[in-house]
Amino acid sequence: MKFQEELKESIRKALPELDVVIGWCGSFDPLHATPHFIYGEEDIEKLEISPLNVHNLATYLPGMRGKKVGVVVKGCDSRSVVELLQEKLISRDDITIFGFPCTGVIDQSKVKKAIGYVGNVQSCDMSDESLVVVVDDKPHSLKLSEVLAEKCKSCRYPDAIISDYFVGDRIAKKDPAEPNYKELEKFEKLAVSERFGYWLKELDRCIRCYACRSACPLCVCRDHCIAESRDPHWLSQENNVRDKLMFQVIHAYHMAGRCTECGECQRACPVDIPILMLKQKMNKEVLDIFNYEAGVNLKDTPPLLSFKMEEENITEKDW
Amino acid sequence: MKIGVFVCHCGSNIEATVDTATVAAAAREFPGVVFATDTMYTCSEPGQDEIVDAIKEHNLDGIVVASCSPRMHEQTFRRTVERAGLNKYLFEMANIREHVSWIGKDREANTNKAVDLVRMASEKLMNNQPLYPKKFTINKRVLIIGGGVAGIQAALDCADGGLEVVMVEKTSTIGGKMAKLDKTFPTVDCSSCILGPRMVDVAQHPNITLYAFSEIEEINGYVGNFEIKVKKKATYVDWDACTGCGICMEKCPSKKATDTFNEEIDFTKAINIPFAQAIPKKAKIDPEFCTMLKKGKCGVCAKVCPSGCIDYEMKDEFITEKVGAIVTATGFDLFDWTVYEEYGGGRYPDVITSLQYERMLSASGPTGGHIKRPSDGKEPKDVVFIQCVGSRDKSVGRPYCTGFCCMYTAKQAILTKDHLPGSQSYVFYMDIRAAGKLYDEFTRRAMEEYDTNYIRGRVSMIYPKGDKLLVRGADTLMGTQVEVDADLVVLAVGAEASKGASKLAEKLRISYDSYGFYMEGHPKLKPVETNTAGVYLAGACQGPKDIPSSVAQGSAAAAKVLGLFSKDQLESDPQVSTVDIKRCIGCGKCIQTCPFGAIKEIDFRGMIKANVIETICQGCGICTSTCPQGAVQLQHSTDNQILSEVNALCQF
Amino acid sequence: MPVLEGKELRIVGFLCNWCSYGGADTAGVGRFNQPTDLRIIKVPCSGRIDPLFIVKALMNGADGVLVSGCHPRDCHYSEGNFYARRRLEIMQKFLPILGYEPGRFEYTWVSASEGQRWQQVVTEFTDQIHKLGPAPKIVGPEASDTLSLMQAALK
Amino acid sequence: MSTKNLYLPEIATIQEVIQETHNIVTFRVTLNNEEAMAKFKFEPGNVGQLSAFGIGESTFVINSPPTRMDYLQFSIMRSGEVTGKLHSLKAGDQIGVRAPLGNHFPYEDMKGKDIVFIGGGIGMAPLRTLLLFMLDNRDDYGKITLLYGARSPLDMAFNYELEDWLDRDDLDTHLTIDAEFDGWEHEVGLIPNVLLDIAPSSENSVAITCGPPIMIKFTLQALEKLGFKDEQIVTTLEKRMKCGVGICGRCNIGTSYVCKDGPVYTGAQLKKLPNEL
Amino acid sequence: MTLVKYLKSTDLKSWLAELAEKNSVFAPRYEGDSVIFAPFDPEQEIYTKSAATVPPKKTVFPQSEKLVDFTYHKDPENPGKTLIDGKEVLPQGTTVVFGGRPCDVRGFSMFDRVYLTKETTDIYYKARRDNTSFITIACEFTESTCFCHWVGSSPSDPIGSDVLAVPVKGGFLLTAVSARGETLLTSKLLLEGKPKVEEAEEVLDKVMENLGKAPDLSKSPGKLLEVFDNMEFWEKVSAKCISCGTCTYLCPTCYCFNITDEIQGLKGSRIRSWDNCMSALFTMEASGHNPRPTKAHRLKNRVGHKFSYYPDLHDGIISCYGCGRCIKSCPAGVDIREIVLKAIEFMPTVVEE
Repeated sequence: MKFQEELKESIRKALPELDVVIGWCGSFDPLHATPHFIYGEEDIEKLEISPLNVHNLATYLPGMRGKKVGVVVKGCDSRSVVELLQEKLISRDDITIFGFPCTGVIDQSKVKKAIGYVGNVQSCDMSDESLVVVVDDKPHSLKLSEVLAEKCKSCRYPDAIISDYFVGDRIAKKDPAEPNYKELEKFEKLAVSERFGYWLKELDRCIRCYACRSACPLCVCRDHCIAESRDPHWLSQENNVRDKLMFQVIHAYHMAGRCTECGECQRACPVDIPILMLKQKMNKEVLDIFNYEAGVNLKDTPPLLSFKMEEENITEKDW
Repeated sequence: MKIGVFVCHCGSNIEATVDTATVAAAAREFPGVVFATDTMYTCSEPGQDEIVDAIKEHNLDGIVVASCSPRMHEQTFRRTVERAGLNKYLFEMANIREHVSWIGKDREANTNKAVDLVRMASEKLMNNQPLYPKKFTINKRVLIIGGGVAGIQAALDCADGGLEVVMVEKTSTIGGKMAKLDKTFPTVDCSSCILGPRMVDVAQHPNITLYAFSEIEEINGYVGNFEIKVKKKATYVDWDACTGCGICMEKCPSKKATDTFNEEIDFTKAINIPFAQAIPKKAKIDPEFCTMLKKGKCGVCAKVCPSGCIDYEMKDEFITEKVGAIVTATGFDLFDWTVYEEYGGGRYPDVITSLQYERMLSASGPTGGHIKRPSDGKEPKDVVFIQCVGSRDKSVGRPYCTGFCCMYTAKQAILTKDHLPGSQSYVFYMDIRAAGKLYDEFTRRAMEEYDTNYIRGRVSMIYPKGDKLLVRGADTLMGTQVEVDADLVVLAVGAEASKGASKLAEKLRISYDSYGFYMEGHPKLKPVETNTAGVYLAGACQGPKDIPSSVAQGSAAAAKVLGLFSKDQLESDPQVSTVDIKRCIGCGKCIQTCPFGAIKEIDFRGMIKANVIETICQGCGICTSTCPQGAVQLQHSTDNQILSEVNALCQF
Repeated sequence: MPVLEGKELRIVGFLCNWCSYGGADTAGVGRFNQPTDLRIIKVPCSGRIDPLFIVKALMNGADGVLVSGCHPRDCHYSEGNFYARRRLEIMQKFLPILGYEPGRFEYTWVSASEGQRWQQVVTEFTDQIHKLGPAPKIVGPEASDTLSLMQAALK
Repeated sequence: MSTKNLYLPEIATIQEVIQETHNIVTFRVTLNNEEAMAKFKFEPGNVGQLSAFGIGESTFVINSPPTRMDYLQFSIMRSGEVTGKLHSLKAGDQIGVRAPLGNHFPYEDMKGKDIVFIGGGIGMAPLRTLLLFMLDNRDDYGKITLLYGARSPLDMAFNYELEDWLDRDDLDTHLTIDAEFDGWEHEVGLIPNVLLDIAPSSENSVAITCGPPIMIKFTLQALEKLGFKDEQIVTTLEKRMKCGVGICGRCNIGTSYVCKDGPVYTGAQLKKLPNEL
Repeated sequence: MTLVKYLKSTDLKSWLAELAEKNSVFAPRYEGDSVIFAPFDPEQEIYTKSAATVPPKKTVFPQSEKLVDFTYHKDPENPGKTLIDGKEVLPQGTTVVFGGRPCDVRGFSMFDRVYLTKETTDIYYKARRDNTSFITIACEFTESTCFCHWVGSSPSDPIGSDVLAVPVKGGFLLTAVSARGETLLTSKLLLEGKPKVEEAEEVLDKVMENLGKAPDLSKSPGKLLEVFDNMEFWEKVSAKCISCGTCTYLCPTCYCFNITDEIQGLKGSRIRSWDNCMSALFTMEASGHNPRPTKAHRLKNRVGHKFSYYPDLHDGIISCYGCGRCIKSCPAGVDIREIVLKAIEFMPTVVEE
């Protein structure tokens, strides 16, 4: 990426004042990136900006309270930072934000689907339009647009909304202006029993690792999540799909009006359960009822933590 | 836990449609239940003794009574279990009367439902914990907000009872609406003759501190220990030095200042004392009209003031007062009648409000007690009174009856005749509401002795006709249309909550209705209490009231305060939220949503945690449903308690 | 004791202590006949109701959930029902995606004096749930346990 | 290989409940299966898992000695959900017992030596079993000194036998509390300080100490000052445990599983373990 | 003479259907975008190309299982008297797991040393272990996350398996590697395997070649203890860990569990469920004290357990078989190989006095 060197330069400048800067670097194969913690000069060179940088690094911030942390953010990640700041879960003074114009990240599941087997990736060359992945000596050419994460296709915030350093040229806001809930709307049209059955079938393979929650930048209960507590005792440890689904509802509700749809829950799920849809549904309703979008404005209050005496968009049942 | 279950027949009230013996038998199968029986009247003395005996005999440590609503007898049974040595929170009720036996006749379904409710109660009970109230000391000072007749009464009763009283009045004199009145019904005695001495008592009472021309800025704390921030608005006159001599007012060249005390029927000076009997009798400058303050020129008052107390640089001052209880007596204001286009919408000078008329009748008023038409200063001959302006009128959003207008209109009609023997009064009314001692007799006097023409009907239109006003209305008794050529029209304008009442309510954390009137604790049984402990109501702030009712409430509120302060320590209700410090992650969401400001951030070994101030917490539980990790739990309604009820209902 | 087979469905009510529970009492005192399906859980304030209780009830086998609190502005705690309104509304709009029909859960406001209104609310809501029929139930540990039951029911 | 079910508790009945302090109760229990009770064997220091069925299990040391088998005694300090439930139980109620588990005090190695017991708070419970065992085999041991401390007299458990211990000639008992208290006739001061005052000889001695971590830390320092070597010190460790048989994986310190290889460790053994208490 | 058979891919389902008559059969298949072991369903395609997303651990060690069912019995004469009975809930029936990989299946040998020792026998584990057979597919491809050869295993390691299936053209060469395995290879659908032996060997040789050279991990037990107290080291290597449980739940050798009770009314169960040493709750004591309070402590224990403590207790055997799932599925890209190598290379900085 053109501005990668510029970014490194900014980090080099800011690093002496910081305990650590979090960015990304290459991982176990050329098709993967991993979060990269930069403690000193020697770590800067490894930093790489690429469409493989799926991880929302804001997730690390609440756990690093008290430290001076630099964080590199994509546009969508910056919304998590805004939301965290808004909820005072991190302090603005402690964090330094590095932003860049993001053109989207790659959805590994889509790559897997397109190529079939990606166990042994030898190389991955990326251009603005396409990528060529070599697996077991066989090159596969893919259009970037085919493997772009769903959230990126309708991205409205490609540039970090908040940053101390911004490298590269800002991308003007792309259309559409409204979030894209086409898939969700399609699902909502299914019969109730189909919807009910769908979730049971999908959640059946959940292994209750709670990566969805651990990867969520706004799941700040961390060690005290009610998924595993007995006081309050919301969920049993029994092997049943009911509790697995209940947890997803708990997560979605706790995220209501706070979720920025970064999609980390679904990306982190080791068994690819499409749980983002539940959060999207919540967000869609939040937008409808409260005309509110999380993580956009530092001064906002999440709608469920506030109220109006007269709610314009709530029509109560007339008995 | 060893639970005892008592299923009450309530005579035949329950037994007629619920098989209580079956309910008791079913309860014996529930976890934890070691004893279950049905009893005739559980709340009776033998019934209660049975509970006490069973607790002792079966070593019970939890009791379920299935009977009437807990709103009826929860307190009763809590005392019963306490008598037997159990903590009173190790008790639950199942409401099988109001919610079961009285609302359906199907005995099978009712019995089945009663069993469910008992199961729910006993499952919850298994999650109950003994709770203990905390004791705390109280500051035996009381704040009275508003210096009208209700506030004055409350203040004097409290002060005479030995309490230190702080009174805050937003205008520059106490006395309120009553001070503006000429005479009072039904005795037609002079208003200021009754009120005046009471006002003086306030000023002179050693236990009363008066802050006039002041407002409540902030209220913190809780019953027994409130901390009040009072804003003393700048008067530009050093009140410690001002003697109230009135020379400044006399000499002030700015003569067009708004005279709120006289309901704007005349103007006053930019520096003024509202009226001769004002308490405190101190001058204040209205900066809107003072040329010195506006343009930096003039300075006449400073020059003439014999005690040199004018201070153009004066700023608002903030004072903190600590009190243990608060009486709000903020009174009422008049409805903005100009929304009535049919009455001219305020365009006709000779259509005035009853309160303006009151000032006109008053010997100390701007007309010196002479009735004069505002338009030309002539004495009117035909005076029309229109009732229910902004009362009992849904079309203007005021469906309620102000209650005292019928009476003062009768009084004003009588006074009109007294002042102008040749005059004729007409009263357009909807109904005469004269329920009070000597009230009905009084209205009859107005009609019979004073020849007031009472016309039952609404006025549909007023329009000018020469120098008169043509008042057209219906006489619904005669079924005819009536027209009166009036010299003066007096509108009996309804009362509404005083301006700023809702803002103050939010500071006090008390509820108010959609008209801004404060909500009492219970419409019958707690007329002067609010739902916030330590905050009481007196007078028209709770709803329109006449003088005797307001005074009665002032005394009632004072009695409540004296009662509260009769103890040296208060006990807090232990059904409050507590924070599990281990689970709390310090996100502050509970702090943000608590309506009472009862949760504060604390530092716990370097970590931010939430902490509930038990005495402020009112036990609503909003924090509990807000906390995502369940670290804040409302005692006696914890997540686990409610979940156990849900499970008891859904999983069997 | 389970619900009366064929006669009743399982309806859970969450009522605030100050208004709606009192309203239900008033209905009782007035001997206003009501269907017997509903079981009431008393909470101090509608603001205490975590909307997840509603989901928990439905997933545990309730066929309908009814929440009632004080009318807006009449909250005993001044703000509880304002928070509740937002939270309950969002959950009501959310539930259909899980496969619960709209109408399985309703919330409303009933004051302590509105016994008649309470009777009407209970009657209408019970009727509404009976029209919807039993809610889908999750049985057994595996999804297939429930899914095969659902399929059998369709046949 | 054994075919015994490691996780199936024996059902036992609480014969007696003693309220020791505001947050400690003692249960005296017998196994319902009379044969199992008759055959029940354990060593001083062994622990057991008590079940409150429906809530869960928690680990407690058997604090009655194997020489007195009328009942098994456990003392339970209220700290979490299981202990909370156990505290609500009464005589006649039933619980589950999985015992004996873990290792035990090396009392064979202590024969012929002087013994110093230093217990703080609920830490007295594991010492009690060994103390009573030694008193029941008094001739096997030299001088026995007991130092038992608690925050205040109200926090002192086993009140019903302290008088007897104080009266005995063959036991040198010292009781201490943290701060002055009306009517308290014994020592006042923190355990490590009182220990230094008593100054038991380290020669041919073993010190056995148990109590809260902070007390242990300073007691070990005091013992070092008194000349006790690591091998002469024995203590017990606490960890969150579930299976109690070294499988479930949470109570290990490096290679040592506290539930199976502990809870009793000598100072020397502790020094060899990685630092993860 | 070892029993070898040839199975045509086209006969796979029929063969599994035969096995399913007497056993419950698990086979890998796509569920959504991931491959998991599910009860054999002839309607669904079986996935055999590479390792499944989730290993077949649950077939012997379920994610959650009942240990004891207990009931409070009330004395009808005296409701105050309640008796408790607890009954063990032992698994029944036999299971055949098709399509695990050597690393998946060998994982159970790691369990055996802990669950089935001289003093302690976990009868629940034993009941499943004794009644579950594994038809394991040797790996024809290697993945970038594979490192079985680092830890003493290989793509055709037969330990723990009953039948080893090597992919050959058009099907699999099935070799019985246990007596139980031989009884599985009696179907008429299976053809003589000898002609395919050579081809199979070539496949396996090629895989080994692809894997490359393995580093020497023999020093890991000692080196990991050496860096035990170096919290800076552990904080750095654990920095990107998000403390979820993916690595442990997907690990074929992770065997830790939790025991919890659930009760409804008078009946309840004691449940054993997978637990996760990356969670703070794993070691959290009731008092609030936690011996492993940070993710650095916890990751240290996870790596330490596999590469130091376990080998120290069990003849130097590393309790990791290099399946690489913890690397591949880690949402944050934590790579256990990297940590172990760093620990081995680690040279403490000598502070000069």
